[in-house]
Amino acid sequence: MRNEKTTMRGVFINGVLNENPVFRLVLGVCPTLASTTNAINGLGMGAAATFVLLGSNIVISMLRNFIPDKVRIPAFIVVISTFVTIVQMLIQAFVPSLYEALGLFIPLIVVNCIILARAEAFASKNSVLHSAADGLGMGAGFTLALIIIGVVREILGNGSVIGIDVLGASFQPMLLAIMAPGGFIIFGLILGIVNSIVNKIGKRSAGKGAEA
Amino acid sequence: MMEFTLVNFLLFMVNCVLSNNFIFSRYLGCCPFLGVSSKVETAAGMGIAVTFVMGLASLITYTVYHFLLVPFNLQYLNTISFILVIAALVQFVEMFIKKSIPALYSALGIYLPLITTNCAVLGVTLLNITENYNMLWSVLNGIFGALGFLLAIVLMAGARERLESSNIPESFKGFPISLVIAGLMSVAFLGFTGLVK
Amino acid sequence: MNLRLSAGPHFVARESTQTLMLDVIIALIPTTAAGVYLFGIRAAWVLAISVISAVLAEFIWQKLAKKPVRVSDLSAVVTGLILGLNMPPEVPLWLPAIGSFLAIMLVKQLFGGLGQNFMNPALLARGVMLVSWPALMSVYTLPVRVLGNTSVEASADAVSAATALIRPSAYSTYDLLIGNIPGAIGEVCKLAIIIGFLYLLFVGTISWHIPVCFVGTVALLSWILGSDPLIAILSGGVLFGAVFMATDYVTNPMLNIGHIIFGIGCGVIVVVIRKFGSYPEGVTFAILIMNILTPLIDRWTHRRVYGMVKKHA
Amino acid sequence: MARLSFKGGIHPLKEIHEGKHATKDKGIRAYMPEEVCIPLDQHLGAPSTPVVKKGDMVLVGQVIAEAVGPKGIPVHASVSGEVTGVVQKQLLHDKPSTCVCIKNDGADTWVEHAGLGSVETAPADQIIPAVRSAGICGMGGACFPTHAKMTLPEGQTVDTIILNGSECETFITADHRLMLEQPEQVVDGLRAAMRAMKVAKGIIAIEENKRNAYEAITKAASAREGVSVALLKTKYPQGGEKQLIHAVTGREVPSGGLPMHARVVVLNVATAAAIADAVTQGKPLIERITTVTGCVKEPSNLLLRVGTPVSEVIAACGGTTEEPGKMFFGGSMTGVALPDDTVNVTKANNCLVVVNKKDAVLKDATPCIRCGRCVAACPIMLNPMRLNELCEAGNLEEAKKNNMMDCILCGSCGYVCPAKIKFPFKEAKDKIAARRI
Repeated sequence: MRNEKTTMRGVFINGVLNENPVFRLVLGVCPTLASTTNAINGLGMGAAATFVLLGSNIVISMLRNFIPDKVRIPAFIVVISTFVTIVQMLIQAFVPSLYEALGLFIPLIVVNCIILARAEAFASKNSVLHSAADGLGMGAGFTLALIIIGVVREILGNGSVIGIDVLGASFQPMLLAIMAPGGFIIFGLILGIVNSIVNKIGKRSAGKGAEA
Repeated sequence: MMEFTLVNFLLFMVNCVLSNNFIFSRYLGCCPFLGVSSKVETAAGMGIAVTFVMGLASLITYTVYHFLLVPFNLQYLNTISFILVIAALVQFVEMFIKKSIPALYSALGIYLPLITTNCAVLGVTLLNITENYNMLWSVLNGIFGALGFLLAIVLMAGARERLESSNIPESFKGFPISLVIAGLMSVAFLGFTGLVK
Repeated sequence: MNLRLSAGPHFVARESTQTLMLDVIIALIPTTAAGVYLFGIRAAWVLAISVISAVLAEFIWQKLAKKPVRVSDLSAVVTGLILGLNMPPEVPLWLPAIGSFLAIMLVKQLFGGLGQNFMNPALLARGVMLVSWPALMSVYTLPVRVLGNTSVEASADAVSAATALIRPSAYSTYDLLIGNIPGAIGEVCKLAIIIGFLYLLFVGTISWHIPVCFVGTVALLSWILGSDPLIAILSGGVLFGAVFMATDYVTNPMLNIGHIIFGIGCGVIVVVIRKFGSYPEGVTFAILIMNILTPLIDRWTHRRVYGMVKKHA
Repeated sequence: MARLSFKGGIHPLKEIHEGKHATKDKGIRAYMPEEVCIPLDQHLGAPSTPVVKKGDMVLVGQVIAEAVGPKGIPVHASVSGEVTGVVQKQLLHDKPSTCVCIKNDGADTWVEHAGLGSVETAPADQIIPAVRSAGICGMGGACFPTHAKMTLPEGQTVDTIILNGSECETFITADHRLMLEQPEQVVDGLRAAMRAMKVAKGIIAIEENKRNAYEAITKAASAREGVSVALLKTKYPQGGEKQLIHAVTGREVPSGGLPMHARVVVLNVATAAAIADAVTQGKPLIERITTVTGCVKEPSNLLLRVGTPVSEVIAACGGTTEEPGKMFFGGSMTGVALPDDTVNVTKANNCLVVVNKKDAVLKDATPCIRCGRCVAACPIMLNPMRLNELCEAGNLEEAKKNNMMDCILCGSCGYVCPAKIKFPFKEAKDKIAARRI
């Protein structure tokens, strides 16, 4: 176990699967719900958050020996919000449609618990490279989750995937899926299904362990 | 800019609390909504603490934005300055209440640190700017938005208390079922759509 | 000698969950019959599909979850029937099926089955369908047959028409009462609903508090706001909602004082939504909102327990 | 006269007239058993100590066991004859009871006994000792020693004695017949108790489904000092002490308190009749009226000697009409089921119901549908639904906070429940009491 964690690949995989911030840790619920009305928005939010995670993890890891313990949380917040401001300007300049769609939730990446939690729990204790891997892994896990939820909501609510109509003209989309209630319900259902899959895998591996 | 009249005031309140509820239709403040809603008392405590902070934060960030950032043309620094203001404010409020009103502190104290990362607080301050509210409406937006949050979290806690001993499938206990509850409640709140035209 | 040992009570009331559900079904017979008469075979199909789907959904869930199959308690039949009666007669037939599955699986069984759901399954499913497929759920047509002497002309080929809620002047009070109007299958014939209500009162399945407070509040508030209170009651889904949906045991308060608050609350929200909201009818959402408030109403309306008094010296 | 009542409650077995139809017009009939087996722990409190041994000859009314402790009462032989053994027998308690078994010689020879004179003239301070030595305990079911109930702690006063003639439990007609056939006896007992306790006011409370008993008692009570009669609505549990006090006086017994804390003492009408016997004739309590009903050939109100085995009681009613599936002492709401027919009748057994195989089977519990019927029925204003949830979850602490200990175990919630839930409140109360949570 320890070996796996210390390799960079292990750190990355951990972020995507075992400690998937959305499905396993249930962090960042607000952006998850707000950005998954379709797969593209989910991808966009995921990419933005990944960028901030990667940047803040690297910088905080570099500065970890210089920041006094007492002011570390404000310092983290300054670093994170700097990256958020950068990403906000980049999106505004290059993908204005995404900027419109995500709106308020881009600056709100600052208070996305995932980022502060990784800064506190990982980047402030580990080397720059590991922290970068962690940032990428967590970001990828976040993005993956958003895309999954986004695809489900988009199919149900619009009959399309990434904007491409897949269910034909006779399909009557269920508008609720892309409205606020649908976000909560579909996220909840997917989370429950993921939990039951994880429980099953957990039982199976526990069974195997017992046999061995 | 809306004129301040009784009708506008009431419409604004209904809009913030019911039609455009922070939780049920804007997805703001979901983390504490899901995390601190297992008991009605604690949920109410959290909601009251948030109301307090959101009102104050709206006032201070309005001042900071219009009297500090705008004159120096530093509007793009709003996110970073607002979050620092909120963090400092929460710290200050915590210290102040601890010293002056110990009874209130023992009731609300534990919720205060959690509020810094409540995206509803930062969210409302940023909304005040994009909606171009003046100082009065900004503060009201903060307070009514928070009252909407209070309503949502107390309703949620009521439902969760009731479902405490329910036979919910194992994998759905906790966050998943809470999200579904929030979704079902949010369906009901859709009935208030369009109350304010 | 082989005697049973058990604690009292050794004899209990005959009433069971099943008989209560059966009473509701019996009370729905006049409404169902009127709906099928007025809207024809199409309405019968909608009702049949929603009932069968609800029972099927319950059966499938209980089988898959390896729980005892309790379809025979008839609660799924009631849910399916009420859901079907809440639909316009011309909905595509896949809609009642989806509605029933949502009602049973998402709202009822996911929360632990009968008695555990905190919102009324049929109502929530209707709410979901109203916001998901607004166009399909608001195609109201004139009855294919009319009852009695009326100026309303029946139309066999599904002519859309505005509901009485939108154009009350088009219909006489007689038409509103007897159901010669466009509307959801079960909501149009008020007379049948009232017969059902009296039956439920007579057999003691429900008490008067919720329906009377609900309807009374709607009438009073509508009158205050300048509408005809009789039309306010007879033109939409208020009666059906007040008698058959607001009275769902599982999702309304425990005490009579709670029932009164619940009924008044429903009435106020209905009038507010009708008058100010973007949906023409607010019965579904009003009852759902009060369902959500029910745990809090129960919390704040408790009785003084006997003996919680000071001791006499 | 206005019918008095309490809040909540139910009307059990209304469709079959509370099960009382079969026996309410049957006169009291005495039955003499072949053999009796008298438990020494019938009353609440320490069991009495036997003073006879196998082979002894005893007379009716002779003391066979002496009182232990200030609250104890003696036990008397109910028939004359030879003691066939002092045995341990498993009855309805958790542990086996010590019983004195006597073979009846059929002579019914009484031990010498003398009373204190009329209830109006007997020396007031000798009444309570007479009640104690007559071995009287509450005959409504609980069998709390009556002399202890009549002896108030220092500083405690009461101003009213209520005689409980409501007989709200199903099937039972024993008190009904007693009040109808021996109204003077009942009123005498009340007067004796009033004089002994120096209480000026005595009220006899009777449910309106016993109109003729109400009339008989009213007649007997007229011109008696301080005695009045109250007519109660037919409703269960009208005869529960707390409900009765509330209905008759409008007072409430404080939570965790006793009737005397509402300045009231409640006695059963049969107990009062026994008091009258003890005071006027010095007769100990050795027999009682018991209603025997259900699937027996001849439902009756029998005057039974204490210790008569159930098998003999059933035989005295012509045997059973169907194979019994269940038997219980008391009414159907709170009655205690019997393991077999070898159990013996005690001073507290006012009724024996024999149930056929079909009716003995109760439906299984299904999920609660929150209909609120239990909440409406609870005479204590508890929320049985919530308490059941808490008990099921093992959260007794929370149950206690929700007034679990105020539950009077009347069974109204279980009766009305359409989901047929078996509310586990007795176990919960026992556990809470044992753990002292």
